[in-house]
Amino acid sequence: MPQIIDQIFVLLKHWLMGYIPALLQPVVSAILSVVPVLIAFPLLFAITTVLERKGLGRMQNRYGPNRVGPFGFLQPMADGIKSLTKEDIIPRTADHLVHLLAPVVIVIASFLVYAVLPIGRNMVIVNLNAGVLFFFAVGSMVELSVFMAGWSSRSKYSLLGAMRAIAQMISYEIPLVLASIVVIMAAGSLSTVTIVNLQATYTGIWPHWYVFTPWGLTGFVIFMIAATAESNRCPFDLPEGESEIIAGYYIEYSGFKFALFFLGEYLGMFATSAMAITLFLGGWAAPFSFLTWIPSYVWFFTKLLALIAVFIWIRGTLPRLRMDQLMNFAWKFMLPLSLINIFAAGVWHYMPAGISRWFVVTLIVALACILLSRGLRRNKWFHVRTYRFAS
Amino acid sequence: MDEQLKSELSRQGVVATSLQELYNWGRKSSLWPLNFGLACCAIEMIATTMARYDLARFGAEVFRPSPRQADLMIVAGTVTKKMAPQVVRLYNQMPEPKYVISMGACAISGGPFKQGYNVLKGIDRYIPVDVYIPGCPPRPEALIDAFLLLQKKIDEQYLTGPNRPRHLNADMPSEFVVPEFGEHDLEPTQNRDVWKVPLVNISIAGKNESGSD
Amino acid sequence: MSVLTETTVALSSDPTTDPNASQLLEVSMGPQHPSTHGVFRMDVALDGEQVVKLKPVFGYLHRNHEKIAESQNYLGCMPYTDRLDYICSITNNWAYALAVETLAGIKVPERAEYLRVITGELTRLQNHASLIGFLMQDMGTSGTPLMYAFREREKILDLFEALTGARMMCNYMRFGGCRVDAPAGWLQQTQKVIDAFPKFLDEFESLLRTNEILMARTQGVGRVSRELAINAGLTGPMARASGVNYDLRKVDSYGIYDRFSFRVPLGEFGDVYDRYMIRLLEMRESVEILKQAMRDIPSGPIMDPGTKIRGFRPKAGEAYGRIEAPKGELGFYLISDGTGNPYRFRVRPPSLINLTVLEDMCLGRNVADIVIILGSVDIVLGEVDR
Amino acid sequence: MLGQGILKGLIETARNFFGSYVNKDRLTTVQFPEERLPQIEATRDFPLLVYDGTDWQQGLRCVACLICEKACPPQCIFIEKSTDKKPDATGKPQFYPARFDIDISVCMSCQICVEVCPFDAIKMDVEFELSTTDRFGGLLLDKQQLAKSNEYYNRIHPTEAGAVDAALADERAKAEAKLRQAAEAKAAAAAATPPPPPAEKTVIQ
Amino acid sequence: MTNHSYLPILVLLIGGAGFAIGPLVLAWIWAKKYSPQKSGPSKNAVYECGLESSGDAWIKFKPGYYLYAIVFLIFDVEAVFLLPFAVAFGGFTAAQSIDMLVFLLLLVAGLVWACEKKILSWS
Amino acid sequence: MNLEAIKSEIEANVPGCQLEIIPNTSPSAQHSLLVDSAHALTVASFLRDGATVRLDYCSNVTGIDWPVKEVSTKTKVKKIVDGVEKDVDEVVKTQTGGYLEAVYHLYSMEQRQGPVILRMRTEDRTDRVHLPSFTPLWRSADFQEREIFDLFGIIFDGHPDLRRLLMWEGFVDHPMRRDYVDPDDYEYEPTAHDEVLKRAREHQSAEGGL
Repeated sequence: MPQIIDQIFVLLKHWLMGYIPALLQPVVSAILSVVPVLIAFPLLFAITTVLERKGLGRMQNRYGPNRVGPFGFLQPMADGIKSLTKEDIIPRTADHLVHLLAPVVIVIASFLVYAVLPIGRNMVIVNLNAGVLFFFAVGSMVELSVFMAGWSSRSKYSLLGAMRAIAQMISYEIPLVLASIVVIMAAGSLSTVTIVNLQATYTGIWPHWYVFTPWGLTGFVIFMIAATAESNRCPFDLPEGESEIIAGYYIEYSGFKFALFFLGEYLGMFATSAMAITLFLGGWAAPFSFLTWIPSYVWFFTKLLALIAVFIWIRGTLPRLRMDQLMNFAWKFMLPLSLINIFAAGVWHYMPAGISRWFVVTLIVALACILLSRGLRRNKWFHVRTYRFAS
Repeated sequence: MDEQLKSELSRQGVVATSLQELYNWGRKSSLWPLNFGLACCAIEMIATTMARYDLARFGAEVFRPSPRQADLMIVAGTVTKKMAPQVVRLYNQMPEPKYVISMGACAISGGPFKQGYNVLKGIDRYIPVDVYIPGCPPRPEALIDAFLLLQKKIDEQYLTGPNRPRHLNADMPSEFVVPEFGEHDLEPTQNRDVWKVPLVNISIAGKNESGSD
Repeated sequence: MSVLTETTVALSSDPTTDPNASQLLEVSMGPQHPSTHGVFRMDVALDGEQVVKLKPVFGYLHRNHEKIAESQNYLGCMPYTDRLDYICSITNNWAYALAVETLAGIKVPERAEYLRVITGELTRLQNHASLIGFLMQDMGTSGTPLMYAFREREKILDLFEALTGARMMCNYMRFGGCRVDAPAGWLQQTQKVIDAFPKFLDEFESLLRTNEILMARTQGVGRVSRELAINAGLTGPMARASGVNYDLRKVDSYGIYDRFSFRVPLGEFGDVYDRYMIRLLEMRESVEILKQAMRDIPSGPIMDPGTKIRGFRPKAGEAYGRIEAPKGELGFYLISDGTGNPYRFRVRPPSLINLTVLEDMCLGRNVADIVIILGSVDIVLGEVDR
Repeated sequence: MLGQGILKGLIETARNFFGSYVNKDRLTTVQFPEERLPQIEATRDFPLLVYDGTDWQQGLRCVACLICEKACPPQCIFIEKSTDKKPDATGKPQFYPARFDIDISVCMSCQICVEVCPFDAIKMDVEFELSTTDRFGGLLLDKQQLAKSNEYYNRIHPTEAGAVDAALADERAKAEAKLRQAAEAKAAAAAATPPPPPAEKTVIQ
Repeated sequence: MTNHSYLPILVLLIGGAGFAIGPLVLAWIWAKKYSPQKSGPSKNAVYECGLESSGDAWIKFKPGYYLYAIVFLIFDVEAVFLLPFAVAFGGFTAAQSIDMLVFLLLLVAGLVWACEKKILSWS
Repeated sequence: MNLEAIKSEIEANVPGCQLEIIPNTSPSAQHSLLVDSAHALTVASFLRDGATVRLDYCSNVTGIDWPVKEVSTKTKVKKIVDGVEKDVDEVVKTQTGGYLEAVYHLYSMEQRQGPVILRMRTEDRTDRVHLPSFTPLWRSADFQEREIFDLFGIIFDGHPDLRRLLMWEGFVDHPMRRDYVDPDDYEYEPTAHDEVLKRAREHQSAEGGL
């Protein structure tokens, strides 16, 4: 029975496909696998915006939206209607075509990456054998659209935002890719499905998630930090840094175009989180072998929501970094650390299983962390000060 | 034939009303204010969004710093003559539909500073204001009250017909004259299309000559 | 004149001669900008993100305070002072009352002095708390520290409302005392708030004091040397962060401040972090003062019986009275010509004069820095432009 | 260690997040308009005119002395003094305001009018829900809108109103005593000489 | 892999585009039918904190930003080279892995060089 | 260190300067020192750097407008009228004011003393009145002098950046002068009296009456 529930969507699709003429089968099959994604993730976007506002509210000792609809859950709908009926302003001097294309591109790019993300057992739109590569390749289109938006608006603040965005996003692209290489080394495949399948096995009750190795943990942390930066979330929200450059690259966007940017951003956040889950947290696999009766997609979305909660939590706490610190952090900490992490993963591979390789690899990674963080602090004052009092 | 047409019409009417309701509901439930404070009242405006009063409950905590994404301009504080062109320009740059709450005595009429040489006697000289909140500064509750009043006002607007609001009517302006700095005062000193002073008031004051002594 | 050397920024190449050099982006920050604390404006020229030119532009909230005061009587000026630095109205009242008292030689009764100290220090607490919240907001936190600060501020505002009737514009002090005595139970309520306040400070410190991002953002940013601080007339936490030991509560001992034991924290580097920390430490000292004042407050009258409120006409002459407002030295310079209205009413606004060094602090830094530097100066536009 | 301070901050926000479900101190929102904070007694918003008794026109304490109009810093009070006199609560004939307007779009709630009023006629109201869409009609309060009964005043500022009532009663008692004395004296005088025709002004109703 | 395994991606592309363009079209229809667009000189001017914008935003921007792009290009290409290596890593001999380590070291050398050249220090 | 001592010290160190102590009769007894504008800068720099005074901190800079005020005093004078000596009432009209003033409040942070109040007076009240700027000595005077330039119209020579501070560029008047006439915007004054009523009336008649 659990298997049937687990595979209910797959079975449903197969059953439907039986009624479709063979000629149309590929197309209908494609549509049938795409449509759920097109429904589920925008829906998740809507729910997340409410949850984020409510969660932030709770962190700040208040309720958050609770009037619009039951418990405020119709808030995104109201926002949507309002955006839809809002006047659309394009600055006179702007590049009209690029200005129009930018939000479209960001949404398309954000949706495309879901093609390779396994949402549950046997539930992936397409199992590419270069899935991870596809993910990163398509994912970088987001940067393009952000730059298009900032540049085409021809406002000074949006230009600054675009410049910040492009510098930031390309800098964090590299640690993002390098952090995932360790997993690929261990799995020996670029296919996301294979990677998850490898992790969905158990020793006793414990799963084989890559996050439970020293290099996996390091890789996961690097990946998550880079993912935060890629999706322009706090504390890396410089491109839209409200207190500095007002609204950054989308300063001139109104109406639904602005909503599309929001949608694209959140979809990007979900996608990178989903990728982190796929690579390090066992994808749709249950955390303990005795919990496998819970459907795989439930696990996937649980993990996804948990990661989003962390994003929100961080947003509720931290101040923003400055541009130079951000770049230094990327190039002088994250990048070397991820290179060392690849080396550590190699060492792990060649050492015999046992406590000794745990010790050695942990040592390598920890040492690298400490040395690199020291390097970051080197020419700064950066200390908790004590103060004197006038007599 | 007649019956048919009638039912057809009423059906369309139902559709139109529910569309209007949905439209009004969407607009009133998602009023994003412009992140824009001028003076004292701005602090109370901030206090309204803070934990004790929590404007977010109405879905209005999304203070957008850019006018392009804002629906509501809360003119919170004294509008000086040096600032007035900027306020009007910001209002102009907001997309329709847009609303203005004039918060506090200064924004309504210049308030205690109205006799100052650099103080504009009310922002409604240049832009149309939807709701006025008296007070110096108004309590946060008063702002929420005004917010509810604005929601009520939006809820009562028609989607079509001659009574439809300004933003749905192609003949009504959506941007207003931005005053310019003159040698002594702003030029023009008020927008006569927006600001219609009742004639009676100065003549009332005229009666007072003997009494004021 | 060594302190006057302006900070110059070394451009990588001279944009006027080098055709390959990058062009400067001339941006105006403000008057409507999320972090200019009102309607302040800075005309900024940017090379990339580096600030190579910065000119502050004032006057967007110039409400003709001084001119209006000339046509008001001495009592009528009092509510206007509330609106100078609209976050701390009570200290403004105090400074003005002190100036008039100096001008007319009025003595203030004991209990009124204590009430002044209590309300004044509460004002300092709520000002510093909200300033730190705003500073964090400028630094990009999504409201949490500001919310916590305002949570505490509301408690203090409740006290103000119970005492004076208004949350922000208290209009509490009169020359020769205070307007009303504390109502029944007010002192107990205040004691509760004071006792709970250190808990909030602890929470605040654990939220952000040792935060690495905060330290990296603020340390070494916006430095002001001790000499420049004195020469540019910086006062308040701004000056003390630069190591200038100048606290009017100690220097002038106005009111009854010589009765309390408290310390004046001094910074060493004069950067944003120091200013932030000095304010945190000052809040702890304020709590100490409040505890002592609550312990010692006597009963008695709250108004000098010899002072007329209506038809108050001081003798011709002039007086300069100043106090240590939360933002620095707030002074009132009054000239009386013997009539019921002040002949000249001048406010010495700490915020405006603390901004003198803005340009020195900001040149060569980048956009993100100037926002927090401005935040750390703690300006209120009502006072800057008046 | 890098990240220690960040973790501390994260723990603090988490504490507040979870605390908001159990601790009232960590969820300080008062859900206006359904929930309201208890009225603070000293609260002031805009002025009101106190009247004694039930008829607002009869009982107004204001005698149109114009002191508040003069003292009002932003000059938002407008009074037109009556030409005739009406007896006040103590029966003494007084001028009354033929017109008493307060422009609350200018008023800055400074309470100076209250302080200077020698007749305890003008006091501060606590009503703040005055937002309106009508700028010229809604914000200029006239005599009728401003007049509030002494009971209402006692309800919103009990302590202050109690003191005022006591003082007024005292004054009234004194006035009555004086009146009685005068009446007695008059009676004594009347016993001696025939009464003169009553003056027009002393006729009560 | 058959050809039509890329078909779902195409469908997703169309679907995504529809998701983006659909509402925009809807909004356009709404604007046509009910809420007329009203453009104007002040409304369609570039926003700059409420002031009239002076000067152009499309200027010769600071080259520092582009340097990052170039460095990125180098590293990204190398990172792409690392991907096939990573896939094949399970079957590598120690000697091959050491070759790869040399490649990694080259990357590190490049990074160190860029650091030394101060390309990566933001001004 | 009282004002007399400072005065004599200055006179000893700055030759040729004309100083005058302006007494303050109010209970505050903050007397001030009137400096002639020709020597003001030297005096000020002595006050800042002189070892005994060290007024390193300039707190407040104020402009004051003193328009011409006629005070007529009646005195009885013996005069020979028609050859006879008589007591005649003579009205002596003394003019005071007619100048703008800049006042500096100086303190010493080092020696914790003050205030020492310096005053400077302009020649007249025209649009082009000059005073030396103290901004090169005390940076804190920077914005305050600009403000005085803006609102009172005193031109401070030697100020590095003398522009309007509060009013916009292109504004022609100096609004803090006592004879400034503010712009006519008295359209709606429902509670006007006194001065405001007069202005509203004037506006009404200018509009052609309502």
